[in-house]
Order: sequence, then structure tokens, then C-alpha cells
Amino acid sequence: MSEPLLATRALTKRFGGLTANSAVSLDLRKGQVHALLGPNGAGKSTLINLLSGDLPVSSGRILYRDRDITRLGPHQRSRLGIGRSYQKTNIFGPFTAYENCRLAAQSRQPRPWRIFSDAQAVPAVRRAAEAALEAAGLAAVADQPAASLSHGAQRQLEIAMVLATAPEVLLLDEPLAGMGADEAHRMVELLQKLGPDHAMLLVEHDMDAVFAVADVITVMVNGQVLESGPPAQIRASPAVRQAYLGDDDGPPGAEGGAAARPAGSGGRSA
Amino acid sequence: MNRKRLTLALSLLLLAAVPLAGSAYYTELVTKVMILAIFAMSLDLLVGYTGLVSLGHAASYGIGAYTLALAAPRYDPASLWVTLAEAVLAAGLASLAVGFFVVRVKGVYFLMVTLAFAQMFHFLFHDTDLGRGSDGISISFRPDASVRGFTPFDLGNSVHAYYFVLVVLLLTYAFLRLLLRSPLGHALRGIKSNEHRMQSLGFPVLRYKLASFTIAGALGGLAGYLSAAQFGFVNPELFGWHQSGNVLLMLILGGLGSLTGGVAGAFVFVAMQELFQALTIHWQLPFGLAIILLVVFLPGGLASLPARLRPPRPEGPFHV
Amino acid sequence: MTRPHLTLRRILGAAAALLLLPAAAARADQPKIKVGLMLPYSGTYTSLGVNITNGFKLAIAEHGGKLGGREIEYFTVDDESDPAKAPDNANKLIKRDKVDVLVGTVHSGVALAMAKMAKDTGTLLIVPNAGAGDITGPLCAPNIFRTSFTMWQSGYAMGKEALREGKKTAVTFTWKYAAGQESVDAFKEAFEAGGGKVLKMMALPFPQVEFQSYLTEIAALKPDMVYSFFSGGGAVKYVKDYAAAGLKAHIPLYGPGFLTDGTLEGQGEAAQGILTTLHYGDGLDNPKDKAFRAAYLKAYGSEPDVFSVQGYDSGQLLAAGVEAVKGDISRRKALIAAMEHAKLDSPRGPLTLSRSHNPVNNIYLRKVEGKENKVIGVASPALADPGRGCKM
Amino acid sequence: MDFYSLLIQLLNAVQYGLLLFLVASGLTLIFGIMGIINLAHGSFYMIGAYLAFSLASLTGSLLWAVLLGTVLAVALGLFLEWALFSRFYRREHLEQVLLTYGLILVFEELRSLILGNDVHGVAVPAALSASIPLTDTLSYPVYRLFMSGVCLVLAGGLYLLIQRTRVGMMIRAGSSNREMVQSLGLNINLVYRLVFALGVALAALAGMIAAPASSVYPGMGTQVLIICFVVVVIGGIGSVWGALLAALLIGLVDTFGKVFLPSISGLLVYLLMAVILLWRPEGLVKRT
Repeated sequence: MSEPLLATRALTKRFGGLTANSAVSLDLRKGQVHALLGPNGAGKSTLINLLSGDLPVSSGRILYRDRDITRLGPHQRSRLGIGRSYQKTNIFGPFTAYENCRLAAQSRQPRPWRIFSDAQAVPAVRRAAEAALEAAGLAAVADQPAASLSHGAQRQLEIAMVLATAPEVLLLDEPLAGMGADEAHRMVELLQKLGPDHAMLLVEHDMDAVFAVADVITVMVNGQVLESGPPAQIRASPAVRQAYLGDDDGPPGAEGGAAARPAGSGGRSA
Repeated sequence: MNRKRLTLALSLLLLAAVPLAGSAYYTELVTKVMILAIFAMSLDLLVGYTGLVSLGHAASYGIGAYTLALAAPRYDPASLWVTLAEAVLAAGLASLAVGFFVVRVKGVYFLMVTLAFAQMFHFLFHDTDLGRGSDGISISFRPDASVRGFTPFDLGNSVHAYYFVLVVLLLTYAFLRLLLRSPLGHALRGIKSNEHRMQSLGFPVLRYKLASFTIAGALGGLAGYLSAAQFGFVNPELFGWHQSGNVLLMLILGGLGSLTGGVAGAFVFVAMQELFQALTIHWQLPFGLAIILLVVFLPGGLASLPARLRPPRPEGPFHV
Repeated sequence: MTRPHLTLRRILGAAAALLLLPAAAARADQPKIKVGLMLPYSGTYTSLGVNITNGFKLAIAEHGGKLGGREIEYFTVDDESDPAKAPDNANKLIKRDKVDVLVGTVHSGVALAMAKMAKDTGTLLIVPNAGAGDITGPLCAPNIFRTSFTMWQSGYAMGKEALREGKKTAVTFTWKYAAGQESVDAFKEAFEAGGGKVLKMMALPFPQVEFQSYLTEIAALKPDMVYSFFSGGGAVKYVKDYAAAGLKAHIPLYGPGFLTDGTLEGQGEAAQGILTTLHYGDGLDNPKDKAFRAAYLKAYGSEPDVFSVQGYDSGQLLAAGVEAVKGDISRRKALIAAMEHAKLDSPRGPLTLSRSHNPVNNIYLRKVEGKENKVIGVASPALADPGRGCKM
Repeated sequence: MDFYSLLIQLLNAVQYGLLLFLVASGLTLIFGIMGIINLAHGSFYMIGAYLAFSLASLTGSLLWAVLLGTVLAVALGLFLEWALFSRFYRREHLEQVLLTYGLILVFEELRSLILGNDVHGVAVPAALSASIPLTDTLSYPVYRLFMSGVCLVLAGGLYLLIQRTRVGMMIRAGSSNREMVQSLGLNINLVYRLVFALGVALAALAGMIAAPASSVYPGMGTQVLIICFVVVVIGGIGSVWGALLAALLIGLVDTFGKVFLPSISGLLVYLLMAVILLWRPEGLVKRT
């Protein structure tokens, strides 16, 4: 098995008296899609925020290629190759879809301080932006303002922007949230395509999607890791059924499909 | 685009023709307005393009002005080119230092902190021996434009000074246009639109904001320098918060984030001021009321007026 | 985003608004003499501006409203005592209204800016109040005159007086601006030259009036006396706070006349007995003063003060010059020479001008009695400002 | 410096700090609850001082002036909230800045029109005009002790309001969240209006009790506003207790700065702010 790209060691996050993440340790490896499951409030988004640097850590460590990056700021982690998307669409509304991706690609441009050069005239950046749009299936709407795109397209743009920064690690927070069936299907395809070249952490409520793409699944409850392993192990785990699903109607992701989504999770929360 | 070029060219022609009217008073008045326009454009970089609402931009203006006052020899004219560079440098460096503190805070906090720092500079020149107190310093001679014995123009001549300021205005505009076209300019707009996302995309946002703050400050210093050169006099009120408030007002009057808006705003502002002053010595009363009415009923500034009067377009950009 | 085609309309509109502004109010056909009065008509110094204007116009009226056969046309600008607006305001009078004579002002910072403009443009300037030394120091010019005082004069005279009263140590306290600084420096100059010692020179930023922590320090230093320059509302509060802090009985307070001029109504009991020095005062026993007071009261229905006197003398000085050239003010040299050598019969006593165009007159010692600054003697007769830095 | 001078300077510092707190608490309350940035807050201080001046000369009693003035200030606050500020809760800060900037100009010019631009003294009530002698030259004016006392009483009242009432719960939560307020069973519009009026009244009250000690003069409002901003920045935005801490700190730095470092005393407060910004960018007291 390859060395982990990104790893956490006993990562803990407290908000006042509330412990959102408690001693979470997990490894993300290249070529592996690592899905994070758990009911709302289990601390999944918090964990992503800790990994991306959006939130400061209370205790524990984050390692990137064995280097301690616990204290690095979000932009520094991004430059190392850790890209993230947001659960709530977080794009540049007034700009075109292309400019959203171009800006993302620009962040990797050497010599950003050349203030008399034309931002639009850097071939490498343009290519990266176009490739990201193409990969996310947005080439047709490249020149539309991001705010005017459909919700699904905005979600795709969210991913395209991350791709434009050419990351090694992808932290994706509910990329399918609020998508229609067709859009969701395309997104799953995209995730499958990205899997082999990246280390991916995927937070998603859509069980079909998770079991379709995940190589490893970690289930979190109340900020703690309940169980971690290949999909088959998780599907079979009584503890997961007991604690997370709260019933024993059958394995999640089985023929029940979307109907078997955990109670109270809100499903694809819009 | 053609239409825009045409209007810019016509405006320019109009501006270039002002001294031909022959009134020294109006020539100097429009010179003053153009200096304010440079000042407003410099603030636009900060407010309109980076999204940092500063209520302390007068600090850079004052520093630019005081640099000339302190650098000028008492009994000889100072060199225009040397002191101009010094003023821009001083204002830029001071902004860099202040920026180091203020870019860490956001929103209203930023507004309050910039105001407080401007007040600090006010006190620095008001209270210490640096600036000769509330009376200010008079600059006995206008800066001298000569280079190695050749004198291209004389700032003591109000027509020469007018065209000099006009050229500086155009250069400032061109500089900012280029800057906004560059990767830095695009990044600043990104920060204004969504600072958080810029950060997670890997932009060192604080450094970019600091760059914007410093450049805006240096250009504000340029405007302050020109004003000191025009009037030959500086005092601590240059740092006053009215100065900061007024330039923000110009920007909002003319429309944020368009550079030319700052220029138009400076003209509208001075015209309003002159009109109200001609009406009553309590001119701030109608002026203040006008501002309140404007912001209550016309949130987008005067620039939004024609768009509001026009019937809404059928195909709005936002369809979901 | 702005719609591009707005730009022209906006700029045109703004430019049109500018050009519609009232141009020069009058294009006189008769050769009137244009006098620009740039004085505070709003703000803290409003009453000073009004009294100076009244005094000036009284002097002109005594010449039949004409000087050298030419009528006088007034242009007035409110300087708001705001130095930041001074260049603009002076510019309006000089460039737009093209005045022949500029008269102003009260605030030293504004007056310095005016002196600078006058020096640049050659416009005749008469300063009817501001006491900043620089105006008749480094900024002095043939066309710049002052009919009031320099801060140096009253401060220096008080330094001498304090020595005569046997004081050995002093603390000075003033606003941190040129007028205050110059006043206490002159006091120190005279006081220390005669063997006195200034223990500490304290200053607070103008126009703050929170004296409390400074008064505490004065009490701790225990000097023989305190020399302070404050004026107007600040002086009212200072004198009262000084008494309230319990200092008045132990450490006598001295100052230039502004400390108690026009302020006694507000200062009341706290001011009684304070000694000050100034070029004017109550109970001056001379006929000119009596005549002036009567005429002023008749014309304006109020008692004149030192500012009215200064305005009046500004009018007298201008009259002396213009009459000498019979109204032909283009004869600059003769006009200026006549003003330089004028011997004015001022309500304050005889008044001549020094080489740097600053008044030479008696500095009186005054004592607060009731609501009056009673003249009790002459602290320094015919005292002239040294005019340091003036090269003319 | 001997013991008694030190004591007096300490009293001066605390008195100045408490007064600042009174003004700044209103600013921070209005911002914390309604999200309104109010540049005109200093004008309310100025208005209070001028109310004390004109009402004291009308009624002949400072007490009556303060009582009447407080009623008028509350009325002004209610009116302004109703007529202007209530329209601005959801508008951008930039527009709030513009609105309140316009208000400053209007207030200052109205003051100039109605009452002129002179500096006026306000008489200290006879009962409080004495000074307490400490040494032969040192004494402390009773009125200044009284001022500190009033400020302490008001701070105590604010404490009770914040700790013991439902409105206070909202203030502690520092919430501008409408749903939460409504879930507490409060009428949001009424609460906003009352809190705004309270903020105005606190600033005006500070101006009124300061008037006899500081005189009333044009521009007194803007001076106090900028220092209040520093108080809020140092104390932590929206935090009333942070404001108290910061105001007292500023009182100390300012007063002792004047004694020990007179040439840069005006700068010290701002340098203090710069240090705090480096050390704790969110201010001394972080709202949770």
C-alpha cells in the first residue's frame, strides 16, 4: 500500500464546551477515494475545515507527506496541493465560469507580482482553466456569469475550480448536494475519473454515490470515528447499523438505494 | 466600446480646454478637482476593487503633502521630481506599515482601525515637533520642474500646473487600468468578491490586500503632494476624518469600481460644495441632508440613476 | 458596474454645474477699491470676526466711506478659522474677486496661509489679529502689515513683570500651537534672562480643554507662579478649573490679556485679581479711546473690545496709505512707504510700525476687577517685536 | 511623583475611562445587536452636552437638565431608529457609513445654527462644586468623583440589564439573528428601537454629565467618536465588558501618558491599539 499523502493524528476540535472532532486519525492515499459518512453533526464538515485550514485545530496533528502542517494557513495548504470544495456553493458570483477557473489556476502562476502583464494572456493558466471546465462538463457555459448558472452547474463549477489548482488531495464536501438525478450521475462519473490520480476525501450523504466510488469508508458519530474500512466491511458492520442507521433494515446502499438514507440526515440537503 | 472611447475622448478634450477659458480662478479650481479625482481613484482601488472600506485614506494624502513641506528647503524651491518621488515613497511606506496591522481585520473593524490610524498620523503631525502643530507649515516656493538646467514648465503658472496635473491624472488612470488588467488586479477583484474562497484557492490574501493598501496609499500620497504643491501650505487637517469621509463620498457619488466614477464624483462633490456654499454659510446642512436623502432613496449612488430611470431589461443576467 | 456612456454625461453635468456658479460678483466700472475681508463669521471666533469688521468699517466711515476719493467695495469670506480651507478661501478673494487689499484674520494658522498667498501674489495684506511671529518674521514682505500684536510682545512684557514681583520659579501651560508656544517662549526668554527659572513647559493639543491632569502636575511642582496662554471658551474653563483645583490661592496665575479678555462673564469669581499683559485694556485714560468707544457704541450698539480696536486701526492704516497716494493704489512704493511710516492715533495710545511692519505700542499691565480688565500700569512702554527672521 | 499626585492622576484616569465606557457601550451595543455602524454616535455625545448647556440655562438646574435631556435623547433615538436606521439593518456597511456621515454634518450644522459655535461652560451644581483638599496645593473636585459615581451606577444598571433580562440574553448572545430573537418571544422591531434609543441615551447622558467638567464645544463629538472606535477595537467588537476594560486601559494610558511622555501623549492610545491588533486582532474580549 502506498504512503499516505495526508494524514491526521488524534485530531481534536472543541468549540467552547462542545467537542466536534475527538481524536480523529485517518490516512488519505493517492488513488484512493476515502468517503466520510455519519449523521448531521457527526463532525464531517468540521474535519474537512480542519484539514483545509479553515478552522484552527484544538489538539492533534495534520501531516502532509510526513510534514507537520497543523499550523499552516489555508492558502499555504492549498499551495501544497490540498484542494477543497464547499458544501455551500462558494464561488465568484459576478465573474464568468471561465474567470472563476482562470482565477483558481492563476493561484499557481509563478511571478504573480508582474503588475503590467495581462492576466488573460498567460497560456498555462488559460489551458488549466479550460481543462478544468472541460473536465467538469462546463465548457458550454464558460462565458456565463457564475451566479446565473443552474444550481447543478454551480456545484460542478465548485469542483472545476478545485481542479484548476491541480491538487493532489481533494477534500470534497457534499459535491452532490441538491443535484438532480442526471447531474448527480455526471458528478459520480467525474469523481470516478478523478479517483485514480488523487487522494480524495469525500463527504456525501448520497449512499449510492458513496458506495459507487469509495475505496475506503469511515463512519463518524459524535465527532469520533466509529469504524473505518472497505465498503463491504462497513456494509456488514453491526456497529454501524446500530449507531448510525438506528435500524437493521438491511445494508445501506443495497437495493433500497436512496430510500435507505439515514433518518434525520436530510438526505441531499439543499 | 467605441462609445466608451468616444466619451472618454470628449471628456478629455473638455478637460484640456478648461484653461483656454482664461479664468485663473476656474483653472485652479478644476486643478483642485483633478487632484481630488486622483485621490478618489486611489481609494477606488481599495474600496471598489479590493472591497476594503477605508475611512482613513486621508492619512496617505496628508503624508504626501507633509513630505513636500518637510523636504522643501525654506529659502529655495525643491526639486519637483525628487520630492514627488519622496512623497509617493513615504506615503507608500507608511501605508505598508499601517497595512501590516489593518489588513488583518475585516469589515467594520477595518473601517474603524483605518480611521484610528489616520487620527494617529493627525496627532503625529499635530502634537509632535515634526509638523509644527495645528498651524501647519507653509511651503515658501513651488517645486521646481527643471532637470539639469532645463525647465519644461513652471508650476507657479496656473495653466502649466493645470496641464501637469491633468497629465498626472491620465497617467494615474492608465497605471490603474494596467494594474487591474494584471493578475494582481484580477486577484484583488476576486478578494472583493469572495475573500474566503481566494484563500482556499491558495492566494495569500493578506499579502494581496497589503499590496492594494500600499499602492492605494502611494497614489493617495501623490494626490496629497500635488495639493501641497498647488496651495503651498499643509496642516494636520489634511489627515482629518472629514478628508477621508469626503473622498469616500466622492467615490460613492460617482460609482464604485469604475475609476472614471471617482473622477466624476470629484467634480460632482466640488460642484455640490460650491453650490451649497454659495447658498448659505451653513452649507453643511443641505449638504448633509442631500447625502442622507441620496443614501435612503438612491443606494447605488448617482451613477445608478439613469439605470433606474430606464425600464428594466427583459433578459436579466440572473435566471435560474 | 458603471455603464460606460454615463461617463460623459456625468462629467459634462458636473462641469456645467461648476461653470454656472456665480462668477466674480461684480465687474466694477468705477474704480472702487476692492477690500477683501477674510475673517471668521462662523465658529469659535465669530464675535472676533464681527468686531474686527465693525472696527474696520468704522474707521472707513470716519473718512466719509471713501479713501483718496475712491469708494470702497467689500468682499467677505468666512474663513471658518480652518487652516485647511485657508488657501482656497484666500484664492477666491485674490484670484476670483481680484481684491486690492486683503484684511484678515484671527486664527494664526489661517493668517500664515494668507501671508504666504500675499507674498506670492503681491496682494496688500493687513492682519488685524493673528499674533504668529512668522507673519512679520520669515514671511515678512513689503506688502504685509499687522495692526494687532505678536504673541512675543505680551509674553515678554509679562516675563519682566514677573521678575519685578519677585517670582523665582514658574511653570508655563498653553495650547500646543504657534500662538501659545510663542507666548510662553517669550515669557521664558524674559523671565530666565532676569534670573527666573521655568520648571516645566506644558502644552495640550488645541483645542482640548481637559486640564485636570495638568493641574494636578502643577500642584505637584509647586512653582511660584504659572504663566498660561488660553483664549475664548478654553480660557473660561481653564481659569475656573484652576480655581476649582485649589491652586489659585497658592500659586498665582498670570497670562497674556487673552486669558481674561471677553471671558470675564463666564469666569466670574475665579478670575478676580489675575494679572495680564496686553496692548489694550479698560480704563485707559486717553481722549481717543473715549471718542472711539462712544462712536462704536453709537454705530453698533455694543461696547468695543480689543478686537474692535485692531479692526479700527487696520482701517486707519489703510486710510493713511491710500490717502497719501490720493487713491492711486497703483503707486505701490509710495503707498507702502506711507503705511510703513504712519503714526496712528489709536485708542490703545500712539501706534507706529516696526521695520518688519509690526505694531510698536505700550504693553499694559491689567488686573481683573469685577467684569473689567483694569489697566494698572505700563508693563513695557513702546515695545517692539524683534521681527526675527525677517529679511526686508 | 508623590502618593497624592499619583492618587489624583489615578482618579483622573478612572474617571476618563468610565466616561469613555459610557459612550462606547452605546456604540458597541448598537453594533453588536443591530449590526449598524454608527458614525453619528459621537454626535449624540455632543447633543447631550449641548442639551445640558441649554436646558441648564433654561431651568437653572443641572439635575432638571439631565432628566429632561435624557427624555429628549431617548425620543431622538426612537425617532431616528424609526425614520432612518430601521431601513438600514440589511443594507451594506458602506451605506450606513454614508447615512451617518450625512447625519453628523446635519447635527453639527444644526447645532451651529441654533446654539452657535462658541465654547460654553456649564456650571457645576452648587452642592457638588467643592473640592476635597488633599495637601496644601492638591485637591480633587467633588464633581469629578460624582461623575465617576454616576458612570459606575449606569454601568451597574447595564450589568443588570444584560445579565437579568431577556433583552440582555440577546445582547450576551451578541445576536443579530432575527429568528433567535423571535424564539425568545421578543418583538424584534421593538427591541431594536429600544436598544437604539438606549445607545443614544447613554452617549447623550455621558455628554450631559461631562459638560460641566469639559465644557461644550464644536467638534467634541468627533473627538470622542474616534476614541470610542479605539475602545471598541481594543475591547472586542460587540463586547460590553471588553469596552469597559478597554476604556479604563485607555484612561490610564492617556492620563499617565500626559504626565510621563507629554510630547507623544496623543499617539499613545493609538500605539496601544496597534499592539493589541498584533497581539489579539479580535480585541481583548472575544465574543463567544
